[in-house]
Amino acid sequence: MSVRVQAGDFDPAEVLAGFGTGAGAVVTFTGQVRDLDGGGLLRMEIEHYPAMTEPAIAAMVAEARRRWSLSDVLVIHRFGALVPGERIMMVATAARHRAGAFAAAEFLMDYLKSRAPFWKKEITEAGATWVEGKDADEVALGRWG
Amino acid sequence: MSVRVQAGDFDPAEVLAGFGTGAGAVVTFTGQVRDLDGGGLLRMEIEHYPAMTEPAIAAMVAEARRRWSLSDVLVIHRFGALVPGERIMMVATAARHRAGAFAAAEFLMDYLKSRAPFWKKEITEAGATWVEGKDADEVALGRWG
Amino acid sequence: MIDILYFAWMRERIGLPKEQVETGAATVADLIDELIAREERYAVAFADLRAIRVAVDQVLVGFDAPIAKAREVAFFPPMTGG
Amino acid sequence: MIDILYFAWMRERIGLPKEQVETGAATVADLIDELIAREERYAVAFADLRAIRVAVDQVLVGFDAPIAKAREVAFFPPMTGG
Repeated sequence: MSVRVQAGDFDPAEVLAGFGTGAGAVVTFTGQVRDLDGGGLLRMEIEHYPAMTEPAIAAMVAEARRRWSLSDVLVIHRFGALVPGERIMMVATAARHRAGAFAAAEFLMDYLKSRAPFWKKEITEAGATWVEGKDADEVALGRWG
Repeated sequence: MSVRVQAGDFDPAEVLAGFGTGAGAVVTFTGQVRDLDGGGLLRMEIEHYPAMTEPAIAAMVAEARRRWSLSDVLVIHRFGALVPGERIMMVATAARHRAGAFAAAEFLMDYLKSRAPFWKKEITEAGATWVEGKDADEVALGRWG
Repeated sequence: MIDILYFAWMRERIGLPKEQVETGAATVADLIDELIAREERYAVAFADLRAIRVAVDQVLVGFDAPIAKAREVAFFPPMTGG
Repeated sequence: MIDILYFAWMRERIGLPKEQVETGAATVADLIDELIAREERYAVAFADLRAIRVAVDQVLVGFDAPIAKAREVAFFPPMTGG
């Protein structure tokens, strides 16, 4: 199990070296900074709550391990200023079969979206806007009971 | 869109270079040869139906693109003799949001499992056994209507 | 003339990966009946149709599919990809 | 003495990321009432509690959570990770 919260970029190949050895199924999710619909995103600034971030994510990972039999889990999340196209975060899960690996990765993403202490701000020429939590994200959480 | 059916191994970092540029969400699934529960798997031999394999997978990818808005899709599947730990196949999907990327990757996996013309044979000291299709795989297909 | 292909344990039971046959069969089911009538190994291989899948010209079909214009019929067990 | 932390637009509206306060508040809700009574900017920042989340000692809690033994209370808008 590995949780990393960092400002710098990461190399997926490097952080996944040796990940999921012996497992039948490995799922990864990578989140990337997407430009606004009409373009014009200069950068995204991600703020977090340092004392809480890693423990909160570790608790989510522990819950995922209780629900599914996982041989490996990795969560990396960046903070600071990122430009469009940059990687924001990655979740990786390894299990014997695909169902557990997929379910655990989706579970972790749903929790990271609205329960990990990160806040995103979008900076354009026109100014700065805090990204609002989506109702859809709360609905997504609901499916895990 | 890219579908590759090949005997040789592939480097995930290499095949994913430039994949999902501009997308918010990238999901990958990697299938690996897993040893038998009690150990002893010498190798897995994967047979396929060359004239049908790529068209069948391409049709699955086209159907996934009809159902979800995907900016990129990649399917790689190997055939031939593989030893435990080796990569068998990979599916990658890229979309604006995570829901579409996850759903499309799971859809493609479910179809590849029981509708792409591959057959696996497990070779041990004791002999060779054809892997049987699982009822659970047919059930998984059912959820896509 | 039609090409018949066999994969996985169908190939092993029939003893060859491919053969050409002269047939007037209208459907896959008719073709199977003709094959079963030919030799014991076909009867054995086609004993349980629930365990067999068929593709006509590389497309999965049911046993009632027509083959009058087909060039290639393939028989195999349920697929195990992924 | 208790540390109060603010993140995202809560931090911007309050005008600081952290402060120490002397309080006898029993719950988070009581603490918020005390803050609102202090200055207009607190009243503005805490105007709509539905848009605010709170963590006591780095654990998400409800507004009725006790803080008698807490060392750190953090206020912030709904999280947007991932």
